[in-house]
Amino acid sequence: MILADIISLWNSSWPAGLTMLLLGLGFAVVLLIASERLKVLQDERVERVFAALPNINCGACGFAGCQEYAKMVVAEPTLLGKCFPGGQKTMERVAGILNLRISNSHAPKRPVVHCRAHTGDRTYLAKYSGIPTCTAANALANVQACKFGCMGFGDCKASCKFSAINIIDGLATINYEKCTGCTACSKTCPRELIEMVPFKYDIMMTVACRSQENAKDTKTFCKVGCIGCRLCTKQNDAFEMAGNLAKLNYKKYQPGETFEAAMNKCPTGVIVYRGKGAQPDRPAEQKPQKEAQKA
Amino acid sequence: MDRAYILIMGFLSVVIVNNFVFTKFLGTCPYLGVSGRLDTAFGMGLAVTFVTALSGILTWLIDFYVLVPLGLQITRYICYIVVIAGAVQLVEMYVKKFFPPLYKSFGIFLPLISTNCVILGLCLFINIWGTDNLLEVAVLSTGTGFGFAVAICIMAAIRENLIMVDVPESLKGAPITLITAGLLTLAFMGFTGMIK
Amino acid sequence: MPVPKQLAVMLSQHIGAICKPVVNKKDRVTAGQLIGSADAFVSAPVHSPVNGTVKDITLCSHPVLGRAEAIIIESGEDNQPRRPCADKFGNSFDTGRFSPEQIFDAVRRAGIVGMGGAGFPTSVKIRANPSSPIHTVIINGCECEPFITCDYRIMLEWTNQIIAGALLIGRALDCKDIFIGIEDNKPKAVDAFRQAVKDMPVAAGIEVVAVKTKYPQGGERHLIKSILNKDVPAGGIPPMIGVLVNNVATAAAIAEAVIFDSPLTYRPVTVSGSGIKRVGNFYVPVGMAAGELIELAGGLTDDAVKIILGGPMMGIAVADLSTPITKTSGAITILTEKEIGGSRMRGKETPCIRCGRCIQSCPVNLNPTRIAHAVKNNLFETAGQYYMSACTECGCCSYICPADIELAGLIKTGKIFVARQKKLMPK
Amino acid sequence: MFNKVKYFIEQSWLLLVTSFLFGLLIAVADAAWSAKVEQNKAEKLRGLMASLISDANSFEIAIPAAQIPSDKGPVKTDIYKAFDAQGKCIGFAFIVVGTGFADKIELVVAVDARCEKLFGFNVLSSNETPGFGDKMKNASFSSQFKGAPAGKLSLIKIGDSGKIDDEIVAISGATVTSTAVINIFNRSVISVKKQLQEKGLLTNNGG
Amino acid sequence: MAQNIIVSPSPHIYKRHSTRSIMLNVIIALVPAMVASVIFFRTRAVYVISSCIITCVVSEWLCNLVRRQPSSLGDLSAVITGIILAFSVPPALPVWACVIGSAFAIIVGKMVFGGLGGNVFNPAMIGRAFLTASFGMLMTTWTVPATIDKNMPTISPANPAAMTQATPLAWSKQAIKARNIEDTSKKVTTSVANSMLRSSFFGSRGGCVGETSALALVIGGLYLLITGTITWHIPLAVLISAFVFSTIPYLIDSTAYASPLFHLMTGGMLIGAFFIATDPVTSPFTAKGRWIFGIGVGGLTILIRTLGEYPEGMMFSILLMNSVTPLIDKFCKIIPAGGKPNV
Amino acid sequence: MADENPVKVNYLDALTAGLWRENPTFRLLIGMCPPLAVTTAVKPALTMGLSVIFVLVCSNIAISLMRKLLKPHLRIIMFTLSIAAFVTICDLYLRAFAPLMSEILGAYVPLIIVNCIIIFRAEACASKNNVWFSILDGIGSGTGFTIALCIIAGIREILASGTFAGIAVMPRGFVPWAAMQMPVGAFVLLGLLLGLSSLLTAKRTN
Ligand SMILES: Cc1cc2nc3c(=O)[nH]c(=O)nc-3n(C[C@H](O)[C@H](O)[C@H](O)COP(=O)(O)O)c2cc1C
Ligand SMILES: Cc1cc2nc3c(=O)[nH]c(=O)nc-3n(C[C@H](O)[C@H](O)[C@H](O)COP(=O)(O)O)c2cc1C
Ligand SMILES: Cc1cc2nc3c(=O)[nH]c(=O)nc-3n(C[C@H](O)[C@H](O)[C@H](O)COP(=O)(O)O)c2cc1C
Ligand SMILES: Cc1cc2nc3c(=O)[nH]c(=O)nc-3n(C[C@H](O)[C@H](O)[C@H](O)CO)c2cc1C
Ligand code: SF4
Ligand code: SF4
Ligand code: SF4
Ligand code: SF4
Ligand code: FES
Repeated sequence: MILADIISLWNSSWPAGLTMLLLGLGFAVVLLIASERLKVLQDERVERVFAALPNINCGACGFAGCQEYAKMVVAEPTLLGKCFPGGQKTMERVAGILNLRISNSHAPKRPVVHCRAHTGDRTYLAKYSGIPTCTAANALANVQACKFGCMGFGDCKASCKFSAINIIDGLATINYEKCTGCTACSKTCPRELIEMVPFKYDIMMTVACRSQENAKDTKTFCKVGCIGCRLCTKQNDAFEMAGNLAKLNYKKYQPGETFEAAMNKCPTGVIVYRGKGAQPDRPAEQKPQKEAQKA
Repeated sequence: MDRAYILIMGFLSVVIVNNFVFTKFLGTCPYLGVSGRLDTAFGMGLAVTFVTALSGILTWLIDFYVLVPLGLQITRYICYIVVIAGAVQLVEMYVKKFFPPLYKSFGIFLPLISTNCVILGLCLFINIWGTDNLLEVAVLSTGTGFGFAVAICIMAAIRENLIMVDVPESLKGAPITLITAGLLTLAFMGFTGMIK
Repeated sequence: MPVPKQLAVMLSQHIGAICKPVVNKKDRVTAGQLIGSADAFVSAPVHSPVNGTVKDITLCSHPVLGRAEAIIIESGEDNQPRRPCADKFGNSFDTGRFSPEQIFDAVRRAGIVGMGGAGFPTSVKIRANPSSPIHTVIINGCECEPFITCDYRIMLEWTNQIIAGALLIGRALDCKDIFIGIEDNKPKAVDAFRQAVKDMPVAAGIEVVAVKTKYPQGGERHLIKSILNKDVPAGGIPPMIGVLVNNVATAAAIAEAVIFDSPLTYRPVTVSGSGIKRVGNFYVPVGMAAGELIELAGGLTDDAVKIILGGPMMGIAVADLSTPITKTSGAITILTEKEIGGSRMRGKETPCIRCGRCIQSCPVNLNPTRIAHAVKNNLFETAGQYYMSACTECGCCSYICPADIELAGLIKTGKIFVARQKKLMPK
Repeated sequence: MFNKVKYFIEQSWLLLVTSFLFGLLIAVADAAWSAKVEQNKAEKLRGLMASLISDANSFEIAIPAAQIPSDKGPVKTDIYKAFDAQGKCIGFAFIVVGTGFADKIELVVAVDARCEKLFGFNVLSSNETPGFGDKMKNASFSSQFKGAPAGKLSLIKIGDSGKIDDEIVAISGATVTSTAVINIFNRSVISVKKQLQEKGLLTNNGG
Repeated sequence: MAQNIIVSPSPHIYKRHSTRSIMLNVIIALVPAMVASVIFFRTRAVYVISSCIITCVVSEWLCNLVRRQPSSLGDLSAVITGIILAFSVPPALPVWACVIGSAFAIIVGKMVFGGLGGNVFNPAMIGRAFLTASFGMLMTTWTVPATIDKNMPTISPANPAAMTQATPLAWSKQAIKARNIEDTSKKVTTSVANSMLRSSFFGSRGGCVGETSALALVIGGLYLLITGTITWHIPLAVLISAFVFSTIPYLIDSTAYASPLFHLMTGGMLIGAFFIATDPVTSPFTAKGRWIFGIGVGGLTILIRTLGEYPEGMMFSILLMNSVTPLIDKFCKIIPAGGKPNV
Repeated sequence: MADENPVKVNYLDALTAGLWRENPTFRLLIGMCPPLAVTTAVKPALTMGLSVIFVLVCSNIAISLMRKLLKPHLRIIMFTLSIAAFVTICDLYLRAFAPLMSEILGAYVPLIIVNCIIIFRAEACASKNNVWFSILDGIGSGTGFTIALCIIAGIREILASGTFAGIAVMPRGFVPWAAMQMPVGAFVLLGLLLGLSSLLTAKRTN
C-alpha cells in the first residue's frame, strides 16, 4: 500500500526533479566558467571592503551595486557611510579596512584649527550681511578685524561628512571622537586654518593662531592672538618663529615639562591642547601665572 | 485589427498607461536607489530595457515550447528565475569582454538587476496576459523596460533638482522620491483611455 | 585740495608680480621718485606721489589687491598738490615723434596700470605682439556704473589728452582703427569728443560711438559687442580677437607719461552716494586713506551704512577706513539703508522661485541660478558644466533677483573655491 | 578532462543535489494540492454560474472550446448547460472577455434555455478603477441585465435603470466600462445563440 | 562708527521688487476672473474661493509650525495656490472637498518639497488632480451659472429640469464620440459646441469657477505681461500650439472636431496658459525651455481633449510637462556669449 | 564571507531587531514593491505578510543548514533556488486553500522570489548563523514586514473604502477617497510614513 503510494508519487514527481537537476547542471557550468574566466585582478582592499558590505546590491549607495561601491570607496574614502542597509557596523568595518581610524603603526593625522578666538574675543569693524560662508566672507576684507582667524561660518563643518566639526560660539571646534581624519576640512578652509597634524598622542599641543600682524595690531584685533613675544621659543625649541607668529614643529614634539612651561608662559594663552578629551581652553582674560600656580 | 496597430498600441500602453513602476509597483528598489543621478539612471534604464527584452523572450519561449508541452508548469517560477539569472550573467560576460564601452555605459548595472522585480514580474505578467506570439512578447518586453527607463530618467532629473532645495531632513531620499513618484502617477492618469 | 599727512602706497597696485621696495625706512623721497621697482614683465613700478620720508615698510592688506607690503610715507611740508596737465594739450599733436618702443618704455616707467578697475599693467597690453596683432583699439568711456562720474569729468575736461593717449596707443600697436565708446546718457561727452576729433587733424581716424546706456556696457566684452558686434570667447580676453580696450583715464595717463614723462601717482576719484555729505570728484594721490578722502568730501552722514571701494555694482564693501586709494580705485561710494533696500540689508535670501530673471539679465548668457545653487550645495562639477568660469561678476543677476539671492557672490565664491581646489590638486 | 569533471562536481554537487531535492519537493506539494486547486476553480465558476441561474442544480459542458468573438478576435471558451433539480435544461452560461477602461474584463454570462432572455453577468476578473468602472459589479448596474432581451443592447446616459429593456443606463462617470460590458454582450450572445442552434441544443418550445 | 557699517559682497544696489510683489501682481491679475466668477456663480463661488484660500494658508502655516520655520505666508504664494485651485474646481464642489484638495495641494504638492520654489508640480493642479481621482463624480458635476445664456443646450432632453448642464467641452467630446455612430438621430455635432463661443467669451456658461470668462482671464493675462510678471513665451507657445494641433482634426472633420477658436476659448485653456503653465517654479527657466514647455502643454491638452478619455486635458498636460521640466532644463542649456569656455 | 569578529549570538535580539530597529520597510528600505502593491486592503496585505514569513523562515532554515557547504560563486544561485522552491510551495498552498487571496495577490506571490528582504536575510544572517538563530531572525524580520504592510493597508483601506479588514469603520456620510486606492495613494502614503519613521529615529538618536 504505502509502497504503491510512494511509487506513484515518485512517478509523478521525477520529471520535475529531473528538470531542476538539468537546470542546476546547466547553471553550475555557466557560473563556474564565469567565475573562472572573469576573475579580474583587483585591489585586495576592494575585495575586503566588498566582503564587508551586505552584498544585496540594493543600489542604496547610489552606485551600481556593492562591488562598484567597494571600488569607489577605496578610491575616495569620503564616500564612507553611504551603505544604508549596512549601517554603522558596516561603515566601521570598511573604515577599519581603509585605515581611516587610528591605527597603531603610525600616528594618524588629525586636523587642528589654528585659532581659538570665540566671538567675544574678536574685534569686528562692521556687520557682515552677505552669504554666510567662509569662502564668500573671506573675499571681503573687513568681515572681522583679524584677517587670519576663523570666521565661524562653518565651511569646514559643511565639508565634514562625519559631522565632526561644530561651530561653537563662532569658532570651528573639532570633535575628535567622530573625526576620521579624511582631510576634507583642511582642504576647505579658505584661510587655511586647519592643519593636519600627526597625533602621536590622544591630546596634542598646538599654537592656535595664524595671525601675521604685528603685536599691536593683533592685540587690537583679538584678545587671544599670538603676539609674537617669543616666550615659548625660549622654553622649548620645538616652538619656532615664522614672522610674527610662533609655530610648533611637530617633528620635535615631545611633551614634557618645558612644553607645559611654554604653554603656561604664553601671555595670551594661544598654546592649547587639542584632541580627545582635551581640557577646555583657558579663559582669555586670565593671567597666565595664576593658571600655572593652580596647576 | 491591424497587426502593426496592435503592436504600437501595446508598446505605448506598457510605456505610458500601464507603466510597470507606476501601476504595477515593480522595480521600486532600484527606482528609489539608482534615480539619484541622471547618467546613472539612464544606464540603469538601458540595462533594464535590455534585460527585460531578453528575459521576456527567453522565458516565453521556454514556457511555450518546454514547460507547457511537458506539463511542468509547477517549476515555472524556478525556471524563470534561473533562466533570467543565467542569461543575464552570460550576457554580462559577453558584453564585458567584447564591447567594453557598452559595458561601461550599462553593463555594470546588469548584475544589480538580474534578480529584480521588474524582470520576473514582466515574465509573469506576460504569462498572465496570455500573449501568444513571439513578436508581441518582444514588443511588450521591450516596452516594459523602456517604460522603466522613461520613469527613472524623469525621476532622476527631478531628484537632481531636489538636492538644491530645502526638502525637510526626514523626507530626504526615499520618502520624497516616493511622494514624487505618486504625484507622477497622478500626471500620467491623463493618458488613461487614450490607448485601449 | 590739501596733501594728506601720511600715505600708504601699496607695492602691489596691479595684477602681476609685487614690486620690490627700493627705499629704506627713514629715507627721504621726492614726488615722482621710484619707490618700488618692477622686475617681472607683468608688473608696474610704484612711485612716491609726494615729497616726504619713509616712515615704515610694512605688510598691509587691501581688499582688492590682497596682502602686500606698503610703503608708509610721511609727507613733508614742501608739498604742492599735483595739477592735471590737460590744459597743455592743444589741437595739434603728432604721434610720429614717438616710436612704439619709446611709448612702451614711457608707459612702463610711469607704472601705468589699467584704471578701469582690473589694474592690469598697461605696458603689457600695449606691447605689440606679432603672434596676435591688435587691429582695433577701443577707448572705454562708458562708465556704466551708477554714481561714478570721474570718467565723465575727465572726458569733458581732458578731452584732448585722452585723444592723444588713444593715438599713442594706436601708434604703439601700429593700429589705425580707434573707437571711443561713450554711453548715450552722456551726450555732452560725446559732443566734446566729436568736436575734438573734428578739431584735431591727427585724430581724423578716430570714431566716437555713442553706445546704449545699459549696465554693464563698460565691460569690455559688451563694449566690443556693441561697437564691433564681435564676441570675445567666453573666458577669453579681447586681444584674442585683435581688440584692445583701455579706460579713458588710462589713455590720459599714457599721454601724460609719454609726453611729460611723469609717473602715475595721482588719479581722479569720485566720492558719491547719499551717505556722503558732499559728492564730488577729486584728483587724489595714490596711497591716501579712504577715510581721509571721505573727510574731504564732508564726511559720512549719520545714516551711511556701506562704504564701497568702487561703484555700487562691482565695488567692494569695506569697513576699515585706513584702506589706501590705489591706482585702480576710481570711486568711493557710500550708501544708506534706503538705497540698499530693507530686505537686502538683512542679508536674508528667500527661496529661488525659478523665475528666470537672472538668466535673462546675464549679459554673458549664463544660468546664474543654476550655478549659484550648485555652489551652495558644493556641486562644483555641476557649476562647471554651467560655465561658471565665464562669469564676469558683473552683478546683474544679484541685482535683479526678486528672491534676494546673492547670485553673483555665490558664483564668485564658487570660482574662488574651485581655484583653491585646483591649487591643492597636485599634492 | 577527468580532472575538470571532478573539479566541476566538487564545486557544484550541492547545487545539483539541492535542485533535485527541491524539484521533488514542489512536485510532491503539487501532487498533494493540485486536485484542490482545480476544484477551487471549478467551484468558483460554478458558484458564479449558479448565482446567475438561480434554479440550476448541475452544469455540464455543452460545447467545449466554442469560438466566441471578442474585440481582439475570437477566443475559445466552454459553453455550459445548466440543469435544474428535475434535470431540465434551464439555461446556458459561458465566459467571455472584453477590453475595459484599464485592462481586460472577464465576465460569466448566462442566458435562458431558449437563448432569448439574459440572466445577467458576473465578473470573473477585472481591473477597473474602484469608484468608477468597478461599479459594474454593483447591483444597480448589473441587475439591468437580468431579464433583458438577448439581442442588441444599447447604452443610454440618463434613464430609468429600474426598467428592464434593451436600453442599459451607463454607470455615471464610467461610460467606457459600461460600453465595454455592453459590447461583450452584443458580440457574444448572438454568436453563442447561433452555435447552439447549429448544434441543435436550443430548447425551442420551453421543453 | 563701526556699529552701523555693514559689509557684503557686491552688488550693493538692487531692483525694487520681491517675490511678494510678484505674487501680489498675480493676485491682482486674478481679480477680474474672480469678479466674473462671483457674478456668474454667486455664493457658490464665494464659498469655494474662500474655503480654498483659507485652507491653503492655514496648511502652509501649520507646516511652517511643524518644521519650526519662520512663517512663509508673507510671500503670498499660498494665496495664489488657493485661488487657482478654487478657479479650477466646479462651483458645486462641497466645502469639505475644497478643504481636502487645498490641504493636499499645499502639504503634499508643496511643503514636503521644502515650500516655495521646491515643488516639482504645480500645487494647485496637484490638489485638483487628487480631487479628480478621489471624487470623480463631484468633480464633473456642473452648476448652471446664475445668469444663464438662453441658447445653451441642457445636458439631456430626457431630463430638462436638471440642475446640471454640460460644459462646452463635454459637448465637443460627445461630438467626437458620436463620430462613428450612423444613427443620425443620436448624432451630436460640434455646431452645438461652437454655438457656445459667445457665452464662453463673457463667461455665462457652465464650467469651473474661474475659467468661464475668457474676457476676464485675458485682461488678467495682459496685466501680467505688461507688468513683466511673466514672459510671453509660455502663454504664446501654449496658445499657438493648441491652435495648430486643434486645426488638424478640424480640417479633417469639422462636424466631429470643434473649431480651433473654440479650443482656445473653452475649458482651462486661457487660465492655464496665462496663470498656471506660467508658474515660474514649475516651468523651465530658459526661453528655449519655455517654448518647449508651452508647446508640450498646448499639444498634450488638445491630444487629451480629442483622443483621451477626459473632456479636458489642461491639468494633466501641465502636470506632465511639470514632470519633464527638470529634463528640459537640463537639455536646454544656454551657451555663454562667445561660445563655451574651454576650461 | 570572511569576517574577523563573529556575530554575537543574541536570540532575543534576532527576534526583535526586525520589528523596528531593522524593519525592512521603514528602516532598511528593502523590498519596497509589496508595501505599495498589495496594500489596498488589510486582508491581502496580511496574507502577503504571512507568506513572506513562511518563505523567509523556510529559506533561512535551508540556507543555514547548507551554509558550511556553500561555494562563493554559487552562493546567490543557491539562495535563489531555495527561495523559489519555497515560494512555489507557498503559491500552491494559497491557490489550494485561499483561492480568493491568491487571485487578488496574483503575480505578487511569485514575486516574493525576487523580494530583496529574503535574499538580504539569507546573506546577512542565515549564511552565517545556526538554524535556530536563523529561524528567529526570519520570524522577526517577517513580522516587521507584515506589520508594515498592515499599517499601510489599514490606512489605505480606511480612507479608500471606509472599512478596516472589511468592517465598516467610518461614519455614514463619509465619501471614500478613491485616490487612496490608486497608485498615488500608495506612493504618497508610503513616502509620508517613511518620513515619519526617519523623523522618529532622528528624535530618538538625538
Ligand atoms: C561688469 C564690468 C563693468 C565694467 N565697467 C567699466 C566701466 O564702466 N568703465 C571702464 O572703464 N571699465 C569698465 N570695466 C573694465 C573693462 O572691462 C576693462 O577692463 C577696461 O575698460 C580695460 O581698460 P584698462 O585696462 O585701461 O582698465 C568693467 C568690467 C566689467 C567686468
Ligand atoms: C481616476 C479616474 C478613474 C476612472 N476610471 C474609470 C473606469 O474605471 N471606467 C470608466 O469607464 N471610466 C472611468 N473614469 C472616467 C473616464 O475617464 C471618463 O470620464 C468617463 O468614461 C466619461 O464618461 P461619462 O460621460 O460617464 O463621464 C475614470 C475617471 C477618473 C478621474
Ligand atoms: C486650469 C484648469 C485645468 C483643468 N484641467 C483639467 C483636466 O486636466 N482635466 C479635466 O477633466 N478638467 C480640467 N479642468 C476643468 C475643465 O477646464 C473643464 O471645466 C471641464 O473639463 C469641463 O468639462 P467636462 O465636464 O466635460 O469635464 C481644468 C480647469 C482648469 C481651470
Ligand atoms: C506667474 C505665476 C503663476 C503662478 N501660478 C500658480 C499656480 O498655477 N498654482 C499655484 O499653486 N501657484 C502658482 N503660483 C504661486 C507659486 O509660484 C506657487 O505656489 C509655487 O509653485 C509654490 O512653490 C504662481 C506664481 C506666479 C508668479
Ligand atoms: S576654520 Fe576656516 S572654514 Fe572653518 S569656520 Fe573657521 S574660517 Fe571657516
Ligand atoms: S572633515 Fe576634518 S573633522 Fe571631518 S572627519 Fe575629515 S578631517 Fe576630521
Ligand atoms: S532671479 Fe532669483 S528667483 Fe529668479 S531664477 Fe534667478 S535666482 Fe531664482
Ligand atoms: S554676475 Fe551674474 S549676470 Fe553677471 S556674468 Fe556672472 S552670472 Fe552673469
Ligand atoms: S525591486 Fe525590491 S521588492 Fe521590488
